Amino acid sequence: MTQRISIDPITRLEGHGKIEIFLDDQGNVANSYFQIPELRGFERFCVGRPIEEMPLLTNRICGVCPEAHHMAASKAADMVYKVDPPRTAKMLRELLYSAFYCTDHTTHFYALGGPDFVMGPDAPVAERNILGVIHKVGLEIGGKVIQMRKVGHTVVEMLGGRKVHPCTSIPGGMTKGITEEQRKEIEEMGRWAIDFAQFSLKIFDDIVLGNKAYVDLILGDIYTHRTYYMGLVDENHKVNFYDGKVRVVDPNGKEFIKYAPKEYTEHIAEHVEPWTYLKFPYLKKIGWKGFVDGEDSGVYMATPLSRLNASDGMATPRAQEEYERFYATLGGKPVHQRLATHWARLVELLYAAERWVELATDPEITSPNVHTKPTQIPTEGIGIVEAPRGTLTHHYWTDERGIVTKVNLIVGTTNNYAPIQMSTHKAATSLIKNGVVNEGLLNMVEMAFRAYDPCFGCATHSLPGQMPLEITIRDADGNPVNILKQFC
Amino acid sequence: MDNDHFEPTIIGFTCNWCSYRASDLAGTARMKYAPNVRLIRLMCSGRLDPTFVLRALSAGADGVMITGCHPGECHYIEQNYKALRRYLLLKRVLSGLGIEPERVKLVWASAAEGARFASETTLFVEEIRKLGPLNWSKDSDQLSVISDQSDNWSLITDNSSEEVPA
Amino acid sequence: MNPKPKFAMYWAASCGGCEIAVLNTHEKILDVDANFDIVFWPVAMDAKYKDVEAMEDDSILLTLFNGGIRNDENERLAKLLRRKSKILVAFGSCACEGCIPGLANLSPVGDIVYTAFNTITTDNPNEIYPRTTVDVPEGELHIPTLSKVVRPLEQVVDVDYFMPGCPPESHQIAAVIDLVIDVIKGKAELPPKGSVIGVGNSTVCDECPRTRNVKMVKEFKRIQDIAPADPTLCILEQGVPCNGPATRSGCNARCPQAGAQCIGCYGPAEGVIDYGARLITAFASVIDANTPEEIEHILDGIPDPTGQVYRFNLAGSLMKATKSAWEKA
Amino acid sequence: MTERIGVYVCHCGTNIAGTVDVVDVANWAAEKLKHQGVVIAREYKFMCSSLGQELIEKDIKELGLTRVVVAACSPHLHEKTFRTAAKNAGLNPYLVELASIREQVSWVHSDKTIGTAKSKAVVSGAVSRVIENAALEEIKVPINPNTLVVGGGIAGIQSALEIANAGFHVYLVEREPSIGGHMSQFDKTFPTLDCSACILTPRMVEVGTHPNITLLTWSEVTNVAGYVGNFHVTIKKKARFVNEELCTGCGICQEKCPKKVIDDVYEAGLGYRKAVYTPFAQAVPNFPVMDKENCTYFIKGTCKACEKFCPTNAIDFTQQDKQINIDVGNIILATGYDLFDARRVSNYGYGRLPNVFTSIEFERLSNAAGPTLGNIVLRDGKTTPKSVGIIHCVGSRDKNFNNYCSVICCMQGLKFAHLVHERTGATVYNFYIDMRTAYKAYDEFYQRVLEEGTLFVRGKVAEVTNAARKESEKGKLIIQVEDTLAGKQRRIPVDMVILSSGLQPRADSKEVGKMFGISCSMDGWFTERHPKLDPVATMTEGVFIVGCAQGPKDIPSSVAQGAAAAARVLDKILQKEVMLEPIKASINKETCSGCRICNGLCPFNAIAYIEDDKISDINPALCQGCGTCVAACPAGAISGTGFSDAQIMAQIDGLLLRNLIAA
Repeated sequence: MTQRISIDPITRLEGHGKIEIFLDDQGNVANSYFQIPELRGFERFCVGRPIEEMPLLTNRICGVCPEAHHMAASKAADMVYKVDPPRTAKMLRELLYSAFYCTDHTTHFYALGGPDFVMGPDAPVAERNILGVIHKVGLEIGGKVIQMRKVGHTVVEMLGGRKVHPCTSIPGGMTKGITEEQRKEIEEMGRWAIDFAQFSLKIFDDIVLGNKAYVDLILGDIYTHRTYYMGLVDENHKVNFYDGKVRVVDPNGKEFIKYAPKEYTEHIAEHVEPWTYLKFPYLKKIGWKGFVDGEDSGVYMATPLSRLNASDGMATPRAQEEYERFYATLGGKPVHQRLATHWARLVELLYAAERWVELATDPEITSPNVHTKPTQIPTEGIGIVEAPRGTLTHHYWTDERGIVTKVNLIVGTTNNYAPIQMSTHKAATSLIKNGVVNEGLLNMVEMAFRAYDPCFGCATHSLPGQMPLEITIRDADGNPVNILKQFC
Repeated sequence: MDNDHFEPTIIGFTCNWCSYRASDLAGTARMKYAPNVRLIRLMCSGRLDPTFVLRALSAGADGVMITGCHPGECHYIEQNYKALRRYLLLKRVLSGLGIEPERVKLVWASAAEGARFASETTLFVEEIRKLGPLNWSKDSDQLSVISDQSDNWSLITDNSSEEVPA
Repeated sequence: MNPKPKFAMYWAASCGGCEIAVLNTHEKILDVDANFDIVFWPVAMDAKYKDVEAMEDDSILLTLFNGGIRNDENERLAKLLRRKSKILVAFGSCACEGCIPGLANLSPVGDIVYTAFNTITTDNPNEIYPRTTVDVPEGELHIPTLSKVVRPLEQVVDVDYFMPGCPPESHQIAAVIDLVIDVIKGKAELPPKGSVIGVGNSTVCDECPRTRNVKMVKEFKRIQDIAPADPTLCILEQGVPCNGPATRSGCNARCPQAGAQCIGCYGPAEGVIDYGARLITAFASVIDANTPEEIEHILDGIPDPTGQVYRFNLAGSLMKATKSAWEKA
Repeated sequence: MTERIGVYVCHCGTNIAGTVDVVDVANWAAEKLKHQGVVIAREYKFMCSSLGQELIEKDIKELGLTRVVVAACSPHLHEKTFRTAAKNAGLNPYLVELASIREQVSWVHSDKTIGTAKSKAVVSGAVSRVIENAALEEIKVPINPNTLVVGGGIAGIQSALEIANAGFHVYLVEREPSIGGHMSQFDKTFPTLDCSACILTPRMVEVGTHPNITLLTWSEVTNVAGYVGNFHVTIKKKARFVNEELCTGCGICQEKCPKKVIDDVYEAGLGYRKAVYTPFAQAVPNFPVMDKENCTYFIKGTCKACEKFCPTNAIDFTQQDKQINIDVGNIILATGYDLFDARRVSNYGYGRLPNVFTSIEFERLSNAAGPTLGNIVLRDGKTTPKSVGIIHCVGSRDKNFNNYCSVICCMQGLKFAHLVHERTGATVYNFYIDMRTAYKAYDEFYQRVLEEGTLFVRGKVAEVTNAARKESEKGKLIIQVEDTLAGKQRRIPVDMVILSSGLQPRADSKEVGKMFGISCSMDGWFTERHPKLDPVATMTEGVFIVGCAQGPKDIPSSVAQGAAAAARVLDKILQKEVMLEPIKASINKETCSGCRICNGLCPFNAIAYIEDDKISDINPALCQGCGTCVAACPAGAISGTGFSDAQIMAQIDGLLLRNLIAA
């Protein structure tokens, strides 16, 4: 008689994803399933809409990272019209995007990842959230965090027209430029962001790296998967969020492939399971081998950690230093421990802030030349950017009027669906033995989970934000014998 | 349902100055025409708000007939042109909603054209009869019974495989 | 002192932008924390569904519900929160009128699933589609049922207030929070049930600084044809179909001020029955032609009329969905 | 509050009861529409009868009805009747709705089951609607007693004199230097053949001297603002270069003026006038005008002969156009017609073949005061024609030109035939499609001309040519025609051809119509309020149309209309104020966004944009209640009384019986 364990977000009844673990007769894990129970169907209803609306409609895939969709869709739309936006337009887009990165990484580190470390893994659940952090360390950090989100969103609004779901990026460039006054303001805020990023890394040093328990936690095998790593890199193989080629390194850190956006279909495919609404992307050249890691499995990861693994460094000085320190501390590339992602995220935060100032101080940033009028007959276009939660691919086909006829979207978190499934599976198997369920299970799963910063709002364009997690352990008759809950 | 035995329900909008008088004339002249159209008198076809058409269609009408003065003969000088512009855009939106644009028809009829009003009405009823019932209200009324949807779900997956575009 | 009133915020089929918008009120969050006992808010803290179920009916003073009703579970939770909440607010465009996900109502839900699992990168030779109940070697798995059409909250439960916007502007959210806090302190009255809150009482043009003249359009254009648009002249007069004239004010005409057309996320104006109808007459009224041929030619300049006028509002419109969406499934 | 509604179903004898089970309809309404507030539903033989009306009045009083639905005939017939009844019983008349189950049902359907069912739906629609009806009050507007008459032809003259004689002031505006219009160019008028000048001149003089008439010739209306009772009119008085105060009309200036000009207007190009001229001897006013284009002084800068010889120094070369603003309460348009340009029918050869004449040319030829002193001669100015062909329907009743019948051409053709016969004894042929001699003494005139020996050929002339085929045709105009009575082709050689050309709307009638806020038919004639029952009024309160501006007609009809319009105007003046239908649009200042989409929609200029408040506003007096702006407002900020969204939406639901589902 099989015993079933539902690791189930309280959102079971909200339709926000759940994990089913089946035990065999010995009470060991027979199998586990991580299910995504919703689908909004952007691939279907974007068809029939004008291409210039894609940056506006696909925004609504995810309110956490609409900027990523706005950019990917605009870049695809540029290609649809075979139009190359003026340099200033591209810089404005990347400037907007860098500011967004700062807020997003900040939100995740402090509101979602941070609490574990700041409050300590054993702190009462109800306090392990941004408010808890503020309550504990007071506005010293809280105020800074709020300030960071504020300046970031101020820039997003200045350039994108709105704080959430920007509207200014269109086929051929931007709808408007910026004035010198705005530029000054933006530069100032950027410099503040750099300080904030360094301050955040300092906190990480003090609280995490300074504490052996945490370091062991990070390096623990339970959070280790040897997979392929994906990330967008510039011509010097430095990390870039807005543009470049997609580079994939194998579990040994060797370059496996590097492709231009338009070649993505040769390299990526998506596996389907009937028990979930979300697909499992994998490396085509290797193929789908199931939920296993190693060189022979097509499973790859796309997160801040993977971006660092897939690159040869950061394009800005301070971030480069941190990059080097990162690998020095963790024993060289590639780093397979998922929890290191939190640190990698802060390195990216610093890079984003530096890039922000770089762009804000470019003499051409205030040029009024922000749009190139499309003249070619629209056909097909692909746009790829690095969303905070993974490589984001938008692909559109249009008729000669620029009306979308077909859509393909491979969204940030989706890239990590298989790894997440694997991590949770690994956590489960290592912690459930002979029917005995270790109390630490929840905590372990939760932390494995959160490292990916899974955003299922993106995923199937269905599930928003982070997922509160609840584990229900049922006896053979399916009656709950134990319920453990945690926000994750 | 067999369309020959289907009696369409149609809402007709008339202009107070021309088409409504045309229908009066048809009456006075005892001209016989299809009984399926129920008329609403407006002061001018320019008063026709697309909301009226959408309401009628969503509330059970199978078709909507809009009538007004001939171009150039509007009693308010030129308002029937505004009706025409609206009508043409409305039809485009309707076809986007999967509604045959033929279900909404604009007919010009002057106060003197009772015969035309009668024949156009009968003609339109036949056109709608061919199209069959719209059934919008029936469908949209029963929405939120969860069990229904579960049943529907199995259908969905079946349907979808049939719907492979060639 | 008596306990703080309870506050809940929940997302159904939404993108999370509403939550971000609330977080973007920045310090205001602390006011909420100070004045409310936040009992349920998945994005920001541990949320105990069982506790919600255990609560007495009407025991939550204020629930902000965002997201549309896409599946049976969304619907169940909508009904639960309605029961538990004294004041239920349809928060954001999805809950108010279906928003962009409501465009799904343009096709049968079966097509949506089919399309998603037959994309160019999908490896699906055996035509596998998700099913609500699946047998796996170890047992049976369940996922929720997608409903035939996306529905705004109001079509599922009784709603006290509507707060439109995709997402609602943070300054409007802050204002509403202040209001509710004042109400708690007895310093203010609640608006009449059914009111649209956190909005202006006119449409976007009212807040748009661009100059407007009598409008006569000989040719409709698309934003990439005129960008960068004349920053001082009405966008619609420049030929681009701007939804501003028919869209509820309250956002400070953000998009027009940013050189883009209004796409209508704040929904219809006070008392309007069908948003799309208002736009149909708005655009038709500015067409400068009298012959069917000329008019049709000008209309060709609006390549996606249905999407143009129902972009955010389809699920909340009179027709709600396309014919095929009703018939299939 | 829930309304108390009374429903009254009329048998109209058997008109309705024959095809509709009125009893069933009444019972159905009483039962099925109870939840909507129907407290009583009766059927009665003739609701419009005094007994029927009393029935309603009694119920309103005794049952305290707040709404009334009468299911009977078309509202155009008895809406007023029942509204008045309601008013008498103290209920606001606009809370009454008529459900037309006669014109809409019983008269157009035969099956009683269907008729009864449809009647129920129609009644249900009316009940749902009447609940949403609002109590309305008619709008009172004071009337300015002055009147503007535009056009000094016989119709305009008639209107002006009628009103002036009644003691009210009239401004008569005429584009040409003199009043008189086309009639002043004629020699004789059919059918009585009395001399046109003899009957017209006294009327012209009366106008010129009338204390209640301000005559503004050589002037044009340039702008009209305001509304019934309160029109503000701007008039351009073109410079005459003759001081009207000083001029005595002695005519010396014309005598002395060295510059001869072909007179295309009055003499139809057949005669000459001077650069300074009065169009004709009996002109009113008789001050001359200076024709700037041709005056030697204006061209060369020297001459001034007129100035030198003018005994009263009335010549004033410095005169400028003047703008005159007047306020009037009513406007009569008597702008007349243009003559169809015979050149367009090229196969009739006018302009190519010298001896083809137009009707107006012939009028001048035959006029004793004309260029030939009434001698009917060929272009050479001396030869008297021995044979003359008169072609009817030139440009009329012809798909290629005008579809309509120009009404006067037949009688005109006959008149010409008579004059030719009388003055030259020539053989006269009349070529006609149909002979139309309606009205008093017209056909008698036809008979007379027949007796005079004029030859009539029934058939549309194919061609007029000078290409002779045989000796007898040499030097003649040959008329090629199919004689449809004899059923054979004919070639008839004549010396002179007269084209009885038709009438058409003024070239600028569309613009003029727009300026005065009235519409034109597809042909271009001004549209009357009702073709039968209201022929001189228009859709715009206070603007009337008379004479040929409204459509082709002869002198008697024009005069009759002139008088009719005058009577309508006097009626308004004497009422001192008019009642306007309270069906109006209004803008909610709170919700108007000032998008200005409505601004371009109102042909009556009732919508104005207020820059300061950045919103639009509607002038209720100018609003004609068409409701176009109501339907157009994207913000739903414009509402319309009488036909509100709520009323129409409710009626839709009612007609579809959704109101029953709701119950």
